[in-house]
Amino acid sequence: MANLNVEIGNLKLKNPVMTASGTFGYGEEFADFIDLSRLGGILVKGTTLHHREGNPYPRMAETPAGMLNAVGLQNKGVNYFAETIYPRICTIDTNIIVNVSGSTIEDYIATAEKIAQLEQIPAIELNISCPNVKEGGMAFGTSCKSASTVVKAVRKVYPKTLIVKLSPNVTDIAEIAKAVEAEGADSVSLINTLLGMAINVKTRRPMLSTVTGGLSGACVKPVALRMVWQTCKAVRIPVIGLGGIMNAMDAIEFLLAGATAIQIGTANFIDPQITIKVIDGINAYLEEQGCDDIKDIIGGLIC
Amino acid sequence: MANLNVEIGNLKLKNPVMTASGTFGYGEEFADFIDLSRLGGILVKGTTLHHREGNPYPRMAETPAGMLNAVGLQNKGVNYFAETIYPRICTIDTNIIVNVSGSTIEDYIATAEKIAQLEQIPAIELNISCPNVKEGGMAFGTSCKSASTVVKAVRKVYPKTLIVKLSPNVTDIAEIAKAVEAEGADSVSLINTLLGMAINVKTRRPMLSTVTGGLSGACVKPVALRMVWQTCKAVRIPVIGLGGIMNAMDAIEFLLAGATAIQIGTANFIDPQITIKVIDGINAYLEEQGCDDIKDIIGGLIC
Amino acid sequence: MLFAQMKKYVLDLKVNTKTHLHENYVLLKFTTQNGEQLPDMLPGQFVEVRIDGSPTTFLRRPISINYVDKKSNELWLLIQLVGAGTRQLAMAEPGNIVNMVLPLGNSFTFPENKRNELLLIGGGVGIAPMLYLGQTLKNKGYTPSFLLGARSIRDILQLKEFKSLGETYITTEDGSLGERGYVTQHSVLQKIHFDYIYTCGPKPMMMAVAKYARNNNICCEVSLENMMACGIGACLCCVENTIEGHVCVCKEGPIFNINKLSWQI
Amino acid sequence: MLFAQMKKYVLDLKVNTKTHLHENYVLLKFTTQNGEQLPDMLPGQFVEVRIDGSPTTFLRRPISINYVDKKSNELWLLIQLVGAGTRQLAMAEPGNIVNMVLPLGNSFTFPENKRNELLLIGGGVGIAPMLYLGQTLKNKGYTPSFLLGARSIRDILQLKEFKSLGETYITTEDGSLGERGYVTQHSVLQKIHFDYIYTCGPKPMMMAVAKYARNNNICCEVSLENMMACGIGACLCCVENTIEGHVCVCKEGPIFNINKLSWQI
Ligand SMILES: Cc1cc2nc3c(=O)[nH]c(=O)nc-3n(C[C@H](O)[C@H](O)[C@H](O)COP(=O)(O)OP(=O)(O)OC[C@H]3O[C@@H](n4cnc5c(N)ncnc54)[C@H](O)[C@@H]3O)c2cc1C
Ligand SMILES: Cc1cc2nc3c(=O)[nH]c(=O)nc-3n(C[C@H](O)[C@H](O)[C@H](O)COP(=O)(O)OP(=O)(O)OC[C@H]3O[C@@H](n4cnc5c(N)ncnc54)[C@H](O)[C@@H]3O)c2cc1C
Ligand SMILES: Cc1cc2nc3c(=O)[nH]c(=O)nc-3n(C[C@H](O)[C@H](O)[C@H](O)COP(=O)(O)O)c2cc1C
Ligand SMILES: Cc1cc2nc3c(=O)[nH]c(=O)nc-3n(C[C@H](O)[C@H](O)[C@H](O)COP(=O)(O)O)c2cc1C
Ligand code: FES
Ligand code: FES
Repeated sequence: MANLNVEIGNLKLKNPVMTASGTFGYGEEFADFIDLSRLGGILVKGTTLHHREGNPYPRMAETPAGMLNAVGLQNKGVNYFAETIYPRICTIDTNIIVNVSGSTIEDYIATAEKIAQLEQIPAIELNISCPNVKEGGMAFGTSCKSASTVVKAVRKVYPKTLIVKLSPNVTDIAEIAKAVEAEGADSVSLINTLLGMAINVKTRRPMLSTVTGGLSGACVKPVALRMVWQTCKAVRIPVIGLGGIMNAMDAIEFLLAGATAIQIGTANFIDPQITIKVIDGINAYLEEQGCDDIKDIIGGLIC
Repeated sequence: MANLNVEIGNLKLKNPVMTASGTFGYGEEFADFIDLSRLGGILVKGTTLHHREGNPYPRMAETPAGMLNAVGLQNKGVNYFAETIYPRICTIDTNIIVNVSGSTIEDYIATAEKIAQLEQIPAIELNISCPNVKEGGMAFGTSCKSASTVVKAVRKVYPKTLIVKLSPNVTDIAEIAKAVEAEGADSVSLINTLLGMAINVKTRRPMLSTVTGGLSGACVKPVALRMVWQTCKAVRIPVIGLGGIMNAMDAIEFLLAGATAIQIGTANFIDPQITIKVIDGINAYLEEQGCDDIKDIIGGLIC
Repeated sequence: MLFAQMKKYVLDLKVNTKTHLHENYVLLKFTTQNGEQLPDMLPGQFVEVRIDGSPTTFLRRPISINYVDKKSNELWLLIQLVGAGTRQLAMAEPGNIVNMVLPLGNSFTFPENKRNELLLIGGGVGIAPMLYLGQTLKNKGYTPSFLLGARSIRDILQLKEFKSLGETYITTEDGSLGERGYVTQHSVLQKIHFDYIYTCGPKPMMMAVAKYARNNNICCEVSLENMMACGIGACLCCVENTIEGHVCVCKEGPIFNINKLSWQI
Repeated sequence: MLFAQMKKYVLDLKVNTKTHLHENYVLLKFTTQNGEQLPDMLPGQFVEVRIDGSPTTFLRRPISINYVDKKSNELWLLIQLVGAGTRQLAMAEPGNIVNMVLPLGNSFTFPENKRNELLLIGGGVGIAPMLYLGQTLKNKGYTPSFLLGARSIRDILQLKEFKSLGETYITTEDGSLGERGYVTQHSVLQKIHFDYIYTCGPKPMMMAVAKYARNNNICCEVSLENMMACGIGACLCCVENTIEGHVCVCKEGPIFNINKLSWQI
């Protein structure tokens, strides 16, 4: 068994495999299928200051090797999370990280402050890239200036590990990564969903109630991997790679490109046990390649 | 048989189905498979002022529901095109449109001027979005300012229909479309390829000699469709939609989103007769829907 | 509404038999590979099937539990061929392995009074969950009746099985079997006062049934469909608007009491 | 090098027979659906096969023409199972339809002098085009010899067919058949002076053969592989570096005279 430990800021992961926010519920939903304590971390659902009903139905459409979603940050708000969900999940022996979303800087700050008080939550992932809500944060993630502003504000009130989740719907993602690094982010995670769309030609209506939605799944992997590679070259903080990881080989591509850890999203829907298979697959690859430490392959792309 | 005629500037197309540059050679390669004169138009290979060898091998990798390419504008230069290829293809009874690429504004101007002299070429498609060449134009396509500059310069020397092909690797494609519209472009076509990457985990090397390359095929359709829809709302000139069109229903989605015409690229590799099937499929759809003119569905999305 | 907190499994099940009931419907009977007992499943629950070999099918497909035969240790799925995924699934042959996540969702609830008159209304492929529900009700000592609706006689499926479980009424749109018309027009609704109605079928049909039930003060549960990605309440893609806000059809449903829904009926 | 300007077709061919030559190799024999004559094809040409039913296979797969049996109107493809695409193709059963674009690429050229000593060297699945080439040469009045190389006796395929066409020499890496070692180490190369060598196989093998040929002033043609998207010269994805610059393996190849290549040998 190779050493799979990695670090993201002060965060210690037993292995680089985490689950992506919005695709793994609060972890509990998968407890019947896998031993959650084997995961490097669980990114729980996007959490906002106040309760949100999310977008109207329909919220999902299948696309070639992927899917569009327009959930729109449905959640019961940070207080409900802290009071009802947190006590239930805080005993899971892995890193539980809260994905924090907002429509205003004040929202982000207030939510982050609340989460900071939860002892068993070692990190937040600041979602400045949700494409499914009018003021859902994507606007923050599409310019260096607004990304800096929100990260700076949250950094002041949030002392633990601060991960910033970047939007791929930009001309130069590495620039934005540099901007948030400069404001004290401990890590960046990328990519959130690509903005996409689908039409039902019979009804001539959009497949999603919001017309456009977020594209995820295997189809986005080439774009995600490219962005992770570009970002890893641009920043010194650890990068968490995600987008279209469907199996261990996909995960290894992200690690070779320089990601310190990875997240698995849509693949959980197709195989609820995929996270464990990816952990085992990474280990098998390391043994095959004669490596005894995951760090031997992180950033190991030869080019 | 419904009326399928559409117009792009002064260009009259017998139907909205064209082939995408770089995926259909000079048309001749497909003459054994289909009647080329049935096409609305043929966009020939990216043509530059001087001969280009393109990128080293390997230039292609398969991805989920798509492919990456890094051809890098291999072509024999505009003079060779004018002297050797043009005479061979100018008799095909369809619109032959040259995709013009360059690394400098001067290159674009010189190439456009040469093509302007070829009587049977009614239009050019200005490629300011090739991701596979260091100075291959993508830089021009990623900011409003540089896009305006090159379009303005070419507009001065090119009196016929000027189509500008936009890059999807930007934060706001509609802004760029508006900028080139303001400089006198007759139409915009989108999308060119998304910048992507793939790694061979066994060798730990990139799958492409250039590390990153252009993603095309079914996987990009949701992103392409979204960008076409956004652009159609932003400009008044006709929009040509492409990216991942694999069948008639895909094409109709683009038309409903507002595209006046569409192009088929990667799908030609999988089915060399796909263009004809798409034309027939659009016609069948119109009949099913009780429309006798393609214009009844262009922009017909209900939302 | 009972929220079934049952353990879920990812299982590779083997096709035992396949029957083409009709060119558009296939009945697949599955069993475990090594003779282990199938997990407990409740009527109204569904499974998420992985479709291998269909290039255009990315996500799993939700399919209702049509029947669980405890004796032969079989799970039955009744599949209507609508798109690439269901067509590919229908190509499975005896011996083939199909991967499923199961059992998912809540289930139908049962009245306290075993003497209640119960009507199970199925339309089209919506009859699927009614068979297992009918059998379960009968096992528990209830007396279910069935009302099946379809376009024509050819689309009335598993009639023999339904008849063996209780009185079975039929409507077809073309009158080729039973009474002509829609289920809500069947004369039995005038003759018998039902205390409970369970229904599954096309949404317009279920809405008509729900309206009838509401107008006649009948307790009514419907089985809803929705576009699903995860099937286990993790992604929040499959919401229905209820009086309690957006809830997931895959987890808090697919069975809903009509009083909970915000349907305009 | 002859550039074959032959008409190309998109055809739905029917699997006539399938033979598992070995767990990793399948021989598929195809014919037309309605008895029409197969188009003319030349040795060295290939087909682009569409793979249906493999979710991970997006593009067609290039496969050499192994043999064309004019009498039975059959096209043979010899397939090595390497990834999802070839594995899916190998699951085709007699009667199944497979879509192909053919014939593609140029072909091997023939020496003027029919008395020339010709050696056809195939390594692994690279023997595939050698069978049709051997038959064609024999039909034209040449006397081809064959040198087949593989890891072990199990990997030597279609030996009977080769033997029926000419003298056949063998090397295996483990010595389980023929001489132990690589093809370029076979003793026949010391004994007979060949005028022409045709070769197809793994690149290191072809480079070794090319080097031997160059050192001994033997005319040599190799069949190259490359990642292909279109297979018809339209996309420029499949280039090989030659003394004339980048040329497409799918159109100006796959057969190249070694003097045209810029191999460092
Ligand atoms: C709880 C539940 C139980 C069901 N039970 C049955 C059953 O017992 N028998 C049966 O034949 N069908 C059942 N369905 C419907 C079945 O899931 C769809 O017919 C199937 O997903 C279509 O897939 P396809 O690939 O064949 O068609 P596609 O071409 O993918 O789609 C055809 C239509 O099917 C629907 N659909 C597609 N994907 C999904 C999805 N992931 N979730 C929900 N709907 C989708 C859409 O309305 C779409 O327009 C059930 C659906 C749900 C939600
Ligand atoms: C001109 C030519 C003739 C060939 N003749 C034969 C033959 O007669 N029999 C035979 O078994 N194989 C032949 N091959 C090789 C065959 O094309 C590959 O083995 C096949 O494409 C692999 O597909 P896959 O999906 O099974 O594997 P994948 O998992 O997709 O890939 C495995 C490896 O196959 C290669 N490959 C994949 N896709 C392509 C592609 N589109 N073009 C070229 N190479 C690719 C790559 O090196 C890749 O690493 C030939 C290739 C070429 C170019
Ligand atoms: C249904 C769904 C809901 C999502 N919700 C969130 C969310 O609340 N917050 C967030 O940052 N990302 C969210 N995402 C994005 C994922 O976390 C991830 O960035 C994206 O799906 C790409 O990874 P994948 O291809 O592995 O799924 C969601 C994705 C899906 C599919
Ligand atoms: C092999 C290949 C070569 C291409 N070459 C060019 C080119 O020379 N000029 C250009 O503007 N676009 C080029 N493109 C982009 C296509 O024209 C098209 O914009 C893109 O592939 C998206 O469409 P599709 O998904 O239908 O292929 C190329 C694409 C491919 C796959
Ligand atoms: S399908 Fe994911 S929550 Fe219902
Ligand atoms: S594969 Fe397209 S040019 Fe050779």
